[in-house]
Amino acid sequence: MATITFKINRFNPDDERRGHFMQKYQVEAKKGDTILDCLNRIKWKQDGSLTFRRSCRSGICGSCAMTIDGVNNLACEVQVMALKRDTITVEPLRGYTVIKDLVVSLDPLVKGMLKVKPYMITKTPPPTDQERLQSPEEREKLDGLYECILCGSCTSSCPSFWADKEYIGPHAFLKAYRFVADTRDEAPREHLEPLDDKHGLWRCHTIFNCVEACPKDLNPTKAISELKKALVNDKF
Amino acid sequence: MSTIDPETIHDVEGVPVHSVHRHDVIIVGAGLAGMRAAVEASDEFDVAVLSKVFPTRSHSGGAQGGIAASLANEEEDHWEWHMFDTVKGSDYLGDQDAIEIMVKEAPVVVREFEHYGTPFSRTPEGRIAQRKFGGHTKDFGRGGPILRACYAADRTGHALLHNLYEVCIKKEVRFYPEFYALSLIIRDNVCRGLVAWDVINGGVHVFHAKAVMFGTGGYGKVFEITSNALANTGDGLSLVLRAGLPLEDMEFVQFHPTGLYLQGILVSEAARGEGGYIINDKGERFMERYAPDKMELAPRDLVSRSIQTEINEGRGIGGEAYVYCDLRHLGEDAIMKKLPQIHELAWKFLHVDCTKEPIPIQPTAHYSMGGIPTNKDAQVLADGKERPVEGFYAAGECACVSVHGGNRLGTNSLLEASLFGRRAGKSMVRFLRGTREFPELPADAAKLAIKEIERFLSADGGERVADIREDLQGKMTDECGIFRSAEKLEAMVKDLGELEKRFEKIKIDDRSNKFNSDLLEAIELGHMLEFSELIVAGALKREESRGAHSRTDFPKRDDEKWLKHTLAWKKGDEITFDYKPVIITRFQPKERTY
Amino acid sequence: MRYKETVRSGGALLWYFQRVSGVFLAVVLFLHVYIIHVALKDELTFHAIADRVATPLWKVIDISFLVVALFHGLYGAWIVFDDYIHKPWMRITLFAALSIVALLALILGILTILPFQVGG
Amino acid sequence: MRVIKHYRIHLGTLAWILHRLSGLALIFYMLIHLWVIHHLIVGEKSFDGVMEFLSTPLFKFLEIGLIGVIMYHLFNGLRVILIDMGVMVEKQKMLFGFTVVVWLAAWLWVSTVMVMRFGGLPFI
Repeated sequence: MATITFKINRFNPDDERRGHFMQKYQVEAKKGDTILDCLNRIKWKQDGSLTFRRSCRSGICGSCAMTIDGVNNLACEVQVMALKRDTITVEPLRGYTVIKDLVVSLDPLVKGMLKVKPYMITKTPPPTDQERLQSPEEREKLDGLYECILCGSCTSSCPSFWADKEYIGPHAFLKAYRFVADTRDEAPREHLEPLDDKHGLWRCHTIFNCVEACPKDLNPTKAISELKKALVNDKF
Repeated sequence: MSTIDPETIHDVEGVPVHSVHRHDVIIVGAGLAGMRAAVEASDEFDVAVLSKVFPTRSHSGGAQGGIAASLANEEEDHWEWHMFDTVKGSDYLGDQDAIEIMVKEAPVVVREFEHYGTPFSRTPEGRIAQRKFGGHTKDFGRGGPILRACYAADRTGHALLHNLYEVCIKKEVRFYPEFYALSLIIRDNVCRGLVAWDVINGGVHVFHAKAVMFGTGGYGKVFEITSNALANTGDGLSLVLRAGLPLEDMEFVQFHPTGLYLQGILVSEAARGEGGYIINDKGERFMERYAPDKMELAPRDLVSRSIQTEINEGRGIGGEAYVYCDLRHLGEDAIMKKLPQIHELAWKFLHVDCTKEPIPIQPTAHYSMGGIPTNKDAQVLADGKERPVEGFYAAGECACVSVHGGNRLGTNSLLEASLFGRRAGKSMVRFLRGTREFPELPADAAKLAIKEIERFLSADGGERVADIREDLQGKMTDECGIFRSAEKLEAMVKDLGELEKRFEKIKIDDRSNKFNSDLLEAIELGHMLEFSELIVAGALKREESRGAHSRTDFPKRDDEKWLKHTLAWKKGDEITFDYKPVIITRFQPKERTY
Repeated sequence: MRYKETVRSGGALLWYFQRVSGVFLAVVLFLHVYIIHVALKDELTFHAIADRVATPLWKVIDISFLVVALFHGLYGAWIVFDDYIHKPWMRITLFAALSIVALLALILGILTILPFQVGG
Repeated sequence: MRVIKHYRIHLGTLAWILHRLSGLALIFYMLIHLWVIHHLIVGEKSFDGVMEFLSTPLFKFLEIGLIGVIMYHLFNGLRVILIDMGVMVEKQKMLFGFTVVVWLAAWLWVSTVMVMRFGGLPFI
């Protein structure tokens, strides 16, 4: 057991005048406790008005992405003891509009994703009473792409997004490449073309913040470099 | 589309006109069932999906192991075999006509997902790969475990859920993310829409529809150790109850054998499907005492009871309330390739490297077999038996068709959700083709919902919502958990009465309208207390052990008296019961051994 | 059709050229430094340079060096401004300023290199 | 209203910021360089005069810094190109470390050569 001080960014939309401020809470944490466990404990035992999103608490739903000690991560996946700190700072994801406390608006995330036509496009009808064939090797190309949980950590960590709120964002690039790389998708250009945009791929400056932030250890930068190659090849 | 012309609509008292929305179909819940139905209905009609969380946060995404279908991609398989396994798994409480539909249509549904783009793992021939899963066998149980569960690594639910979201985007389904359903509008047996709370901005909204569908998920959150998400509070069930409709077989709650110790987070059955062992403090693979043939791959209820028995008899690891799930003999390569997520979960939540150490596990509340009684076309039944409510549908974990009976087989859940979601979609389309007009919207439609919100927002007693909830969860686990008895259940009835009294005196800290999760937790607790009564009362009535329902005072199955479904209503504080027979077509009840 | 697509480009070719020009500059810069500081033994007098610049080959190399460097540098600067400047009038002003600087520098550079004649 | 601006600076961020700053610095240098050599057309006397002025120790010192800046921009630019080509995207930290080593080694080597052979001569 150890007493941990949580410094949490508070913001109440009904009290705009007060704006954002940091509030401190003391929590007794034991080995095995995650940040989410501690936040729940604060909400349930100390201050019911503390607001954050959470659901599955097993790192698959993507609700509880937030900035923990300056890095984006899922609160449910970070072990308090692993941080080895007495004071832990928790803030809402950077770059998004804060709705309340640790809750941010996900509109830019959805908007970016919608731009890349995030669904499989086929022209020929699928075989009846059968699946399309795809070899294990072809399927392997999708590993590291389809696992995205849309938590928003990557885009929120990206300096290009901080600078340009209309930036499509690494999560959407990953999504786009998930379909470009899929042998079953018959219109890769339809996913590629929206990326060749003022707010698109070329604003990626290979900073790797998205890679460092991704709680699922995916590599949007790798997808981006593949997309860049594909787009440039398309121009010649 | 969403906001309607004030001229054409009656005012709803207390709700501004711009907060009244009109869609042909309103679906509550953006999990597999809800979104699959949306995909089906959106070609012809205007569909809107409401969800208390962002669509891809739905708990369908937590499913790991697979979706069952007798594709026979890996070895010989027939839908009849699948049907037998499901019937047997249900401890003969499943309705066989519905099960037959499910297992027959399963290959169609799975292939459709493939056509939509789900990244299934593949066989060397390029077909959808399949793996073993508990309770799925060859040749009507005479053969060994069968490769039937279609999978995408161990992220099958995630892959299907995101794929459906993508298809919904393609079909331009309208989403209302973070809208929380407060009440149904059902008058004269016609469902006319529902009332919901806008979580982000606050405010009561009225949704006026020709058809409403519930895909609101299960109620595992009433238990302390559970694999369920924090959002799985079974809200849909008590909304149905409050609308004067019955719930079916609520006493059947599945406990999954392998939850991470204390966290309850699910370690997929795939771990055992791929060959993992379960061992006790003495290092024994104790399943050989309980299910000598199927060992670890026996159905969930049996394995859970076996583990709990080992723990109760002091053979948990170091006497504690857990045993080990050992994967080490599979080798690092196989673990990392076939079970990467299990490796990740064990590492992130327990700091255990399952290639080098065994994983501490304990049974965890996992799936609710019971729910809203529906027929094979996903229509909600007003009397629980035959008469449907016009324009009201339900599918997925919240519904009870019943295909799972007393115990669900692994990988049948994703199948049920998507297959009956699809059927709900089709049946709504049929209904809407014949219906031109929107049913009339009563002026006081939102009255109860507004009252509820006002009551909680001004609650200033002394009880914390979380304290009551924790007591409820703890007591439900102890007194209405894996092993039940009349004595424990009667104690639970009393406890529930006390908890409800405490619930009258709650306080909430957050009084604002915007993103008030304090308010939502209070409403959710109200729901949980309400349907928990039915779980306990149903369990007390059912004097037998069947499937997941295990009475220590009635350890045997009693087909004479209890081969029937429980239907329960709540009128005021009274719970009334009725029963309906199980539909048996192909397979007569037999003793269930593995 | 292809023409149209290229015109619609949101920067693919510019992005690509920024990479190619970068590599080109790395090579030419090396040459530039090597010739001036190693081959010329650092006798950086007027005559030494004038002799070199007078040959047509060096004129071509130096002018392309100048053009590519200006492009690479000023387009690079524009990428930076593009990230942070969002007000349309400021963007236009900055873009104009960068263009004028580029043009002036280009004229100055070419005027410096061109007049030298072999034997002059 | 305070806007959330905190974020930890990872290696990649550092590399990127330095790339931008060095790039902007090099533009200034390039313009000055153009102005300096334009003295060639003014005349022999003018040019040699400027060259003499630029041979002072202060400029020699600045020159070594300049070489460092140029080389950082050059090698980091090559690193970015490699990443864009898909080389070592999954081992970006290693690549970054590699880049820093090459950059420092090259800088040290050229500076040493300059100081040893010529006592540092201006080429501004």
